[in-house]
This record gives sequence, structure tokens and C-alpha cells, in this order.
Amino acid sequence: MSLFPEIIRIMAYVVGVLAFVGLNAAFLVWLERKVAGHIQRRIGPKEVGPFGVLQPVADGIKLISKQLVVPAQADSLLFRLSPVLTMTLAVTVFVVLPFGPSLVARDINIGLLLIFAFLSINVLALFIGGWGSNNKYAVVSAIRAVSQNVAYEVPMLIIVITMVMITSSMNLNVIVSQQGNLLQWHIFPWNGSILSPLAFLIFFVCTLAETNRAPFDLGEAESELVAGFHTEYSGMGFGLFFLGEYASVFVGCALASILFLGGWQCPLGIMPGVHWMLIKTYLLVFVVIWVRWTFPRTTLYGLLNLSWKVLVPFSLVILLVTAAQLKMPWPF
Amino acid sequence: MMPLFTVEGLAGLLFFVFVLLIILGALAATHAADLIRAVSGLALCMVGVAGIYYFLGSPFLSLMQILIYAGAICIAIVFAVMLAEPQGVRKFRRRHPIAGAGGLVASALLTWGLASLALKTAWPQAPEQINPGALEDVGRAMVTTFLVSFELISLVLMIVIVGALVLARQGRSRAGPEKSSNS
Amino acid sequence: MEIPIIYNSLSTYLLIAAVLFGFGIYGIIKHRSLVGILISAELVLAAASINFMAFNRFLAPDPVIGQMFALFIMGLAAAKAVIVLSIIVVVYRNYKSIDPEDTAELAG
Amino acid sequence: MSGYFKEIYDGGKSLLVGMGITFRYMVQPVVTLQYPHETVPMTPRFRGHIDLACDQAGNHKCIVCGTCQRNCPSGCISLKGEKPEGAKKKLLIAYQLDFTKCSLCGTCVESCPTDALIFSKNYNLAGLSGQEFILDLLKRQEERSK
Amino acid sequence: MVTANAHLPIVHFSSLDKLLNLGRANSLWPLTFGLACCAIEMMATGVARFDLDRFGMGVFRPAPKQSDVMIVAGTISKKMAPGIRTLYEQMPHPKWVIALGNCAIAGGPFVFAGQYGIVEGADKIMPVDIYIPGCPPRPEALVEGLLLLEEKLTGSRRWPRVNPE
Amino acid sequence: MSDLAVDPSCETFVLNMGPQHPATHGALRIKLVLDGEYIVEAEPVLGYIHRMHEKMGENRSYLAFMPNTGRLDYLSALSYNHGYVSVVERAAGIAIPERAEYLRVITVELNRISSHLLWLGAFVLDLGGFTPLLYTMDDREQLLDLLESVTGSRLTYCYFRFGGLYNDVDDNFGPGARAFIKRMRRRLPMYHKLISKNVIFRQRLEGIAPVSAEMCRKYGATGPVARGSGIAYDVRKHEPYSVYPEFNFDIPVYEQGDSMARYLIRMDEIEQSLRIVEQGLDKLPPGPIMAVKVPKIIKPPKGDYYMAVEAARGSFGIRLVSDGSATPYRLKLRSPCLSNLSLFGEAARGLLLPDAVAFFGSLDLVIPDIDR
Amino acid sequence: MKKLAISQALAALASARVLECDHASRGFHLSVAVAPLELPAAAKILDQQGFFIEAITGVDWLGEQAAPGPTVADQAEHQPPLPSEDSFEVVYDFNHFAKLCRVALRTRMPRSRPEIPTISAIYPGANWHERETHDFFGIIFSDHPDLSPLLLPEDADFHPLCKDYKP
Repeated sequence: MSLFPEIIRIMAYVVGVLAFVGLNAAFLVWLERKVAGHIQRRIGPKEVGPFGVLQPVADGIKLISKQLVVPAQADSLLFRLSPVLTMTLAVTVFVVLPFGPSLVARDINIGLLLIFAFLSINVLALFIGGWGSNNKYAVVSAIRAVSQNVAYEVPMLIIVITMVMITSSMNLNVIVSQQGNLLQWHIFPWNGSILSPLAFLIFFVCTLAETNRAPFDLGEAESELVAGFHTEYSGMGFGLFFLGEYASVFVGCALASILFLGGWQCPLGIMPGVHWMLIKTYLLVFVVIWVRWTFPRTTLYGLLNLSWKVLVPFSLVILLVTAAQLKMPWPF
Repeated sequence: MMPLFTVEGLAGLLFFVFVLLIILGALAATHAADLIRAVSGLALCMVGVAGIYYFLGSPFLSLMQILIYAGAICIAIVFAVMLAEPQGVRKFRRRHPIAGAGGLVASALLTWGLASLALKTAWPQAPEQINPGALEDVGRAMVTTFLVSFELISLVLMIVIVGALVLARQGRSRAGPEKSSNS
Repeated sequence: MEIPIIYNSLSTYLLIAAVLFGFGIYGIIKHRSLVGILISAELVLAAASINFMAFNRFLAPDPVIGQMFALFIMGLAAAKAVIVLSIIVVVYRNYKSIDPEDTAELAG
Repeated sequence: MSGYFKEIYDGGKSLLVGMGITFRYMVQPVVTLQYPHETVPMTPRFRGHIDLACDQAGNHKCIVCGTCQRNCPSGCISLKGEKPEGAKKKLLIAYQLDFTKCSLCGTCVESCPTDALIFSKNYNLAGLSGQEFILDLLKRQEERSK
Repeated sequence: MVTANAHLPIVHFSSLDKLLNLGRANSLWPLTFGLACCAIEMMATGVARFDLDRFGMGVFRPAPKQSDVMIVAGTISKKMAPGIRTLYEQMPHPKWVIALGNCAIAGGPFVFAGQYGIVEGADKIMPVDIYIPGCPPRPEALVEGLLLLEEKLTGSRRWPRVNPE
Repeated sequence: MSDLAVDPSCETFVLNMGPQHPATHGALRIKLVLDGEYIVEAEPVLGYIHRMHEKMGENRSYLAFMPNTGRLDYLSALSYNHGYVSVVERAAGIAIPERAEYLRVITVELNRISSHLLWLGAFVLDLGGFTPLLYTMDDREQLLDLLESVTGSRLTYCYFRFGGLYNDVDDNFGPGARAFIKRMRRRLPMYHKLISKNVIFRQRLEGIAPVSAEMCRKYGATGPVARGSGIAYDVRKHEPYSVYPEFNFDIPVYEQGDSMARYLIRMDEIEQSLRIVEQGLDKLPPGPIMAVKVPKIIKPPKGDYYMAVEAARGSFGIRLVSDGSATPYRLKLRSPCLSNLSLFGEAARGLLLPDAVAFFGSLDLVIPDIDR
Repeated sequence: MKKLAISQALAALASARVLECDHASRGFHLSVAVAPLELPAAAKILDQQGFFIEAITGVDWLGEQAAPGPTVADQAEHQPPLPSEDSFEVVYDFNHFAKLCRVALRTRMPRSRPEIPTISAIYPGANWHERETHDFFGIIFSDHPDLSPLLLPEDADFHPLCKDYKP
């Protein structure tokens, strides 16, 4: 086994993933502000660069050059660890996302499992950030974030198990290859489970909740908890949380498009490739942004009710129906 | 000994990193006075253990380790800390130093015993380099050979969930504050 | 630069498991809070799992058995954690403390 | 049970209706007025800080009666007049407005017997020091009449 | 030649500084902090009609740790002054302060002989960079003030000047 | 086991909301004692924006106090202007021409709409919805343009004078106001679709923080808060002043007393105000806008006088004690917000933190009006 | 008729002097003066009749203003006798939600002993108004649960609306 090509490959992937995460965050910041602007009948960033495209760059420069304050009362180890951990986890997950037929950093058999394994630590990172700040708003917010994540991980994993049953694989690339054209996408009821449109909906709602996006942004509820778990973070500490948040939004939407919308496959079955993956994912991200700027925030209780009383029963029904359908294809 | 800049060498380095993670994590888990730090240490340690599993040829298990330990158990502990730890008191008093020293001695003796057992015993040589168990094999074994234990585990989990619910509710009705408001 | 390759021998893994086990026992004795004891107990369980996996990898013919055992241990660990934590919460509600000694004093 | 499903259906529908509304507004033109590039048409009654009015000849009409100074609630007007030798009327030699205390009530403009005061249209004042807004109205008037 | 070489690093630093200032000037995040009447006009500046976000200044942050500009919009009472000072101190460097409205500049109409309740101007408790008079100022004035702050940072103005007359 | 005393202080913690907090809409501090996220005790701490209005009233002439009235409740400044000029006119016995009265009512009602629009946006912002704020502010900007063309200012109006108005409206005002009424009547159903019917919004408001009619009475709450609790109390109908008796409008009343009721009251009030403005424009008589005989320096006879008007947030009252000189002897400003806020502590007990924020928003408070 | 009922009920109090006023020119219907000690009893009567509290105001009658009885002539005669002394007056404004009837309840106390009973037990809304009056005038409402400054800073020890206040 020769070593150097391997090392260069790894380095290339690391650099590529990091660059993509950075660019993605910049693009999403811009997109979010632009879309929010137009929804609100204003322009959004415009004066900084053409169409305001340099706005995220300016923000980045600003955040980097800003003083980083570690509050005196904070647990400085946990406080510093949290943003880095958030960021690292989000980046790690990108390693198994297939952007194209061969454009995947590490095509492993259990990619789906890896994504959920690492995303499940993410909430721990948020928690230690909020706890480490030792600020009451941050602590309350951290507690909220944990309860919310735990509640929504259950229906999300049940849906993912359903999808694994249908595709009988945990390899993301294999899952994508099964969905050659529009008619073979898993979102349609004739491919696998008759309830899969519902499954997609539940998965999408869970993505919103898992990534702490409105209307489930209880963790950073501005009108109640100031800025939530990152109240005490300044400068790049805050910036890393932002990067991490946008990275996980992207991962969530990419997963939805891989599991249900055929990932890098073209709807017409011709010219599959990375562009399709990006188009589908960013369309979903657009919906995420659109939802955010339309609705008010739910309360913790409304959110838990939704999860335990609606999403979990529905996802269990989907699981059972799908299992039945796979074993006895006759009635369907 | 292997040169560092080979695949095997780097893998060896990685192995040391995981061992380091385990030891650091275990140290934090046992030594930190702040419970959240201890939990973070546990999570770190478990990530290290997951790495060890990877070296033992089971990536599936290593991811499960992360998912269940770091993702589920640590979060559950965090939950308990949140529910059970009053906001004001974040640090816990240390146990009496003699207890600590005694524990140190006892555990050192145990470790030494186990280690010497591990090193002194003449383990039979591994039959051959067997292929690591694939995911499908694990799944198949679970519903064939180990069906009874699998069902037992699910039963245990079921009982645990019900039991935990009962316990938590009981606590709430006894000493929980009056929640007369809307719900 | 050279580096010792130790990941191919059974004793390494047993040694790691032993150390982890020792840490766990030490933590159980040392920690003053119930949650801390639970954390240390998880270390002990992890040590056991490592042993199972190592023996399976190096000694057993069937590649699946060790993984099954480790999986079952994980399930048990999760179950144990949940039940212990709910007990802790109840104990806390009643005694306002998660220090085992306080609990003993109050119960007596 | 039917109530449960109806609630979910109604809730979901209300969410979709809301998203429809925001989407419609998103594709409609923006209402933003890009300030430094375009400006709001300012109403003639806009109350900026006060100014001395100019007549055709470019002179102000102040007769230094001091009514504005007396009537100002915040005491931000101070004016000084001087009677030159042989003149009948007092002549204004200084009219200072401390705009940083003004509340734009218009009492001075209203009470001026000769209508010598007007509201300026200075709606976008900003400066690097508070002293900049202690204005010498006489000087401003002279500059404008030039 | 030697002198030229000696100057080189300074030139480098200054161009880096320029870049940093350009970034800062185009991403001034104000603190959500309103005291009185002027706060409403501050809100009005942020919304669709005037849209501060065009200049990248529309990100009103509720936490002082994440904001760059403090817009003191309203009267500062003696009871509030220590709080404002704390907020100012909590903001990480570099930070700027805008005094919006007459009250924040000099106490405005609430100054009278024998007043017991207000601080006569934000600059009595912290350094102020930009003063915007009016009671309350029109939103354009706040935009102008922020552009002036940008001008102060970068040394040049990228926008046309509006002559109101 | 059960006799073990549980110290309640162990589970609670104190959270200081404010003075700088996005949900308090200004410089207000609320000391919350929380058990988890449940509120055990809520105590508003006031005075962070105390601006000595009452002291100033004793220091300056009657006319010179006018600008202050625009800065108490700056969102409905014209109502406060109206209250102040009315009490002085009542004391000094000045009669006002009819055209001036009609214009006062029209502008006050427009101001009430602008106040409710801002409240609506800020309220939804409290609940985490950002976009409606920009829609309502867009409507409000149209209205402010209209009012600015009449009064010359956008916010802190100082438009009324003893005996009449500062100046008459121009010709564009009538068409402009009618255009606004038309626009607003189109927009209101949109707000109902976007906000009132939204399931998340309804869940957060319905049944939250019910305030009983008795509680309103004990605390003296007026305005939309009282009307949301089933009390049909509106100074405009109850104790008619100005030319309000000439107008045909309804007082919306809801019985539930929850946050939703307070929200709906204000939405209905916007509609009613539109009706009043429309009728006012139809009926607007020609004539002078200033009474003929207004003394230059006003010296009301000795005695005390009271005047209440319906401001956007409830009944605003002024008690004027005159000693016969050119300055008031004592000027008491009865702020509706102070009374409305005073019931917060009792009504918020047992609420969740986010519900308390929603409740606080539904009270619609202007902090400088409370602190005066 | 609410006005009649309440004026009769209040007139039953020993120290009360009830005076009807012209609402159009004064803004209230009844002006009722009571002695400080009978204040809670008067408030209780108003409470039973379903009145709500609008505001509480202090007025500082000092020096030349105090001597001749500063309010209009009609009030001088029904004012409880505290003539030529410097005094504080506290005015309670009550109103009724259903029937239009504004009642101004007045009480006077000497400036040297500014102490009157609280009515915050009857009207919890009076709590803040009384605190505010204490802030501004230094009038002590006995048995008030918490007379700490409401609008002034926590450590304020001055009473700015007293006529003899010098900053």
C-alpha cells in the first residue's frame, strides 16, 4: 500500500470539505438574508459587493477580528470546547455525503449510521456551550435544546429505519443509485412504502427541529432567552456556531434529498451529477428559510406535544405499514 | 516498530490517539468535580472506545458505541443532572481524601492484577485472520442464533421505559411543585 | 521516525480494558454523587465490552459473537442508565440531594 | 379521534396558507426606498430645526422681540440684538439654536409676530460631536442668501 | 532604500488594517436596545422602508457580546445609566456608540433647572462616536449616522451625499 | 417519607429580564422567580426611563408642557395631546370650533391605528415571528406619511393647541386618508389569515393568562385589556368627549380574557377606527380651526380638574390642580400602562416563560408612559 | 343611580363631606373628603359598589397656598379642618365600569406627620400608586407591604414633587 497518494487524497478531502462548509455557510447567510428580505418586501444585503454577495465576507472578517471574551463566571474549558466541537461534528458528517456518483470523501457501508452517530453528539456540544457559559439564559436554552433534540430524534430515526428497510442499505450512494429517475424517487408511494410522502414530511419537520431552526428555534428564542446558548459568545465563537448551524441545515436537507429525492440523480434520468444534488438540497434549504420567516415560534410544550402525540405515532404507523408491505406485497 | 509514515505507522499513531482519548476521558470522568465535565469526559472516553472497536474490525459497533453512549446515555445523564442539580450548587464536595486514596489503591491493585493476568496468560494463537463480521451477518445472527437474547433485551428495555416513567411520575406527584396552570 | 505497532496483539486490548476497568472502580469509590457513580459504572461496562470484542477478534472463530455481546451490553447499559437516572431524579425530588451519604442519613 | 385528525389537518392548512402569503409577498416588488440613492419626498410641513426665513431680498425678518426665546419650552433659543446708534429698531447680531435640546414643538414658529422663523428641511443630520448642532442661525441665513 | 524596506511591514499592516476596517464597517451589528421614543424610529429604520440590511447593518443582536454598535435611542435616566455602562463594557472590542436623538446627545427636552432624574447625554457615561440630533430623528438621519460611522472607519464615503434643501 | 419538608427555594432561581431585553420593549426590568420554566413570582421593576414629566408640568407654562404630552406614550401621542388640551380647555373654559374637533378625532384615530399596527408587529415579534412586523410597519409608514403631512412629525406629535389646532390639513389629506382606509381594509383579512388563523399562534395565545373582569377592576386596568375581559368600558362611549357622540362605532368586547382576546380586540379596534375616520372625513365641516378668543397666557381658575380620554392603551387621565397662575400647580398623569402592568405580577404566576412573554406583549405597554 | 347610592353610602362615614360637582366643567361627579383614618372604610364602600381605581395623586399644599384653602370656594367648606397648616392632600380617583360616576376621594394630613393608612389590601392596584406617591412626596402609607421606591432609584431618599424640594 503506497502511502502518499492516500495522504494527499485525505488532505484533499479535508480541504475540500472545509472549503465547502465555509462556502456553504457564506452562501446560506447571504441566501437567508436575501430571501428574508424579499419575503419582507425589502432588498436585503445589497451595497456590499454586487447584490451584496460580499456581505458574508465582511461579516466573517468582522467576526474574526472581534475580541473573544470568555466571561469570568464561565467554565472556560467547556466554553471554548463547545463551538469547536459543534463545528467539527458538522464537518465530519460531510465526509460520507455523496455529492455525485464518485464525489464522496469516504464511501462507507454504514454512512447513514455515521451521520446519526455524529449528529447525536451535536446536542451535547450545544449543551456544554450553554452550561459552560454559566449564564441563566444560556442554561435554560441548553436545557430546551436537549429536550427538543431528544424528542425529535425518535421519529427521525424511526423514519430512517423505514427508509433503510425499503432500500435495504445504509450506504448513501447505494440509496441514491436506486432512484434513477423521477418516478423511482422514494418520496412517491409506489416505491417502497405507500406512506412515504408522509415520511418525507415527518423527516423534514424533524430536520427543522434537530437543526434548531424556526419554528423550533427555542434554543435561541430571542424574545425570551436573549440569544440562547450563545448569549455569552462573541466574535468567532459565535461565528463557529453559525457555521455549524448552517452546515447541519445543509446536512439535514442533503439527507432528505438523498433518502427521498434521489440525491445526485436527475429527475429525467440523464446527466446525473453534483449539480442535481446541490439544486435539490438548496431548494430544501430555501423551504427551511421560507418556513423560518413565516411562522412564529412554538413553545417547548407545543413542540413536545407535536413530537410525542403526532410525529412519533405517525412514524410508527409508517414503520409498521412499510414492514407489512415489504413482507406481504399482495394487498398493495 | 514501524516507520511512522506508512499506512500501518499512521494507523498505529491513530491507535495511540484513541488510547489517549480513553485515558483522558476516563480521567475527566472520574476526577472532574463538575458533573457536566464528567459527562463530557465520559463522551470523550466513549469516542475513544469506539475507535478501539474500529481497530477490532467492527466499524458498525464503533458507530453504535458513539450513537448509544455519546448520543443517548450521555444525554440522559445530562438530563438527570439538569433535573437533579440545583442551579446554585454546581460543584460537589470531594469525598474524604482517605476514601479517594483507598479507591486509588484498590483500583490500582485491580488493574495490576488484571493486567498481569492479561500479559502472563498464554493465549492460544488466533486461528487465522478472520474476516470482520459484516453488518448483514450481525443482523442475521440477531434474529436467528441470538433471537432469545435479542427479545429479552427488548423486553428489558420495554420494562425499563415503563419503570422509568412510573418512577418519574411518582416523584412528580409527591414533591413536584403545583402545576395548576394551563397545559 | 518509528512507532510501535501494538494494535495487532490481544494483550494491548486487554491492558486497555484493565486500565478502563480500574478507572471505573476508582471513580465508583471516589465520586460523591450518584450521577458520578453512574458515569464510572459506564466505564466498567465499556471495559467489559472491549474484552469481549478483543477475544472475539483474536480467539473466536465466529466473527459475530463478540459484536452481539457488545451490542447486548450497550442495550443493558442504556437500560441501566435510564433506570438509575430516573431513580436519581426521584431521590433528588425527595431528598434534594444526589449525594449517596445524604440519602443514607435521611433514610435512617 | 376525528378531532385529532381534524386538528392536524386544520393546523397544517393554516401553515400552508401562511406560507402562501409570504411567498406571494416575496415575488412582489420591494417597498424599500434606497435612501442615499433615492430620497423620500419631504412634506412641506416637515419640522426640521428652525431657520430664519429669507424674504425676496435675502434678508431675515427678525425684529429681536424675544418672543421665541421666552416661549421655548426647553430654552434652546438665545438671541442677541443691538441698537446701533441712531437706528430705530434693534438689529439681530446673534441667533443661536441649541438643537440638541429642541423638541420640535413649533411654539417659536407659531408665536413669532413677524413670521421670521421657518422649519428647515434638514432631515438627515448626523455629526461627530454634539457641539455641531448648536447652530448659528444668523450665519446659516447669511450663507443661504448669498 | 533602507528606509523604504523599513516601511514595508507598516504598509502591510495598514493594508490589513484597511481590510479589517472595511469588513467591520460593512457589518455593523447593532444591539437591540431601545429606551424611548427614538427606539421606534430605530425600528422604523430597520424595517422594509429603509432597510438597514442593505448595508449589512440589519442584524440586530439581542446580546451585547455579539454586537458592534450600541445605538443609544432615548433618554438615559440615572437609574438606567449603570446598566447602559455595563452593556457597553460587555460589548467586545472594537465597539462604537451612536447617540440617537436629542435626549442621548444632551438630555434633550428633559433638561431643566432642578432636574433630578436623567443623565444629560450619553457621552457623560461612555465615549460616543456619532451624534444624530432630532426629536426623534427621521430614519434617514440614522442611516446617515451609520454611513458617517462607516466613513469614520474607512476614511471614505461610498455613497452619494444627500442635500435635503 | 411524605412528611419530609421540601424547601421550595431549592428548585427556584431568579432571572432578571431586562432592563435590556428584547421582550420588554424598552427599559423595564422584570424580576422573575422561576421553577424550571414556570414562573413562581414576577415583579416588574420600574423607573428606568423616569423622565420627570410631572415635575416638568409644575415648572413650565401650560403651553410649554405640550411637547411633553407627545413623549409620554409616544405611540399614540395625539391622544395624549388631546387629553391635555382638553383638560386645559375644560379648566379655562375655552370652546373649540367644530372643524378642529373633527380633525382632532380623525388624527387621533389614525394615530390609534398606527399604534395598534406597531403593537401587532412587536407582539408577533415577541412570539418569534419576524415577518409580520415588517408588513405592519409598511402599513404604518403609509400612515405616518399621512400624519407627517398634517403635523410635521412622525412620532412625537405636538399638533393640538388650546382652542384648536396648529394648522389645518391640506387638500391631499382627505384622498390620502381614504386611500389608506381602502388599503387597510384589504390588509386586515391578510393579517387574519397570516396571524390569527395560524395554528402555532393560536396555540400560544388561546387560554393563556386569563385576566378576569374582577382583576381588571381591582387593578384599574382599562382599554383593550379590560375589554378583552368582558368589560365594555371605553371612555369614548362611556364618558363621551370631543365629537365622539357624532360617530357611529362599536366597542369590541371579548369575554375570554386570554391573550387571544386582547389580540382580537385590537384587531377589531383598527377596523372601528377606520370607520370613525371614514365618517369623520365625510362629515368634516368647513370653518376655522382655532377658537377666536384664546388668551395668550392661559390662567385657569383655582380648583382641580380631571379629564380622561381613550388612548390606544386605555384610559389616560389628567388631574390638573390650578392655583390660578400661568403654571399648573400640580399635574397628575394617569397612565393606562401603569395600571395594566400592575396586574402582570398576579396574572403571570404559574405561566411558562414563553407564555409570560406572550402575555406581556398582549398587554401592549409603552414603558416611558409607565415611568413618566 | 350610582351617584346617589355612593354619595349616600359615603356620607354615612363620620368625617366624610360629600360634594357634587359639575362633570362638564370639573371632570368628576363627586368630591368626597374624608379623614385619613376613615380612608380604608371609604375605599371598602367604593369597592363594594363595584368601582375601580384610576389613580392616586398627592398634592403638596405649602406656604401661602395652604393658608386660604387653595381649592375652589366650594371645597373650602367641606374640607376637614386643617386650615392654616402646611399639608399634603392625597386624591384617589375612582370610576365605575358600567355607570359613569367619577369619585374623587380626598384626604389631608399635616405635612409634619405625613402618614395615612394604605388601601392596597382592598385594591391591589393601589399598591403601585401609593408607592409612587411615597416616592414623590414622602407620604407614608402605613401597613403598605413594600414602600421601596417605584420610579426613583432604589436608594433615592428625596421626594422631588414636594414644593420645597431642592436638587
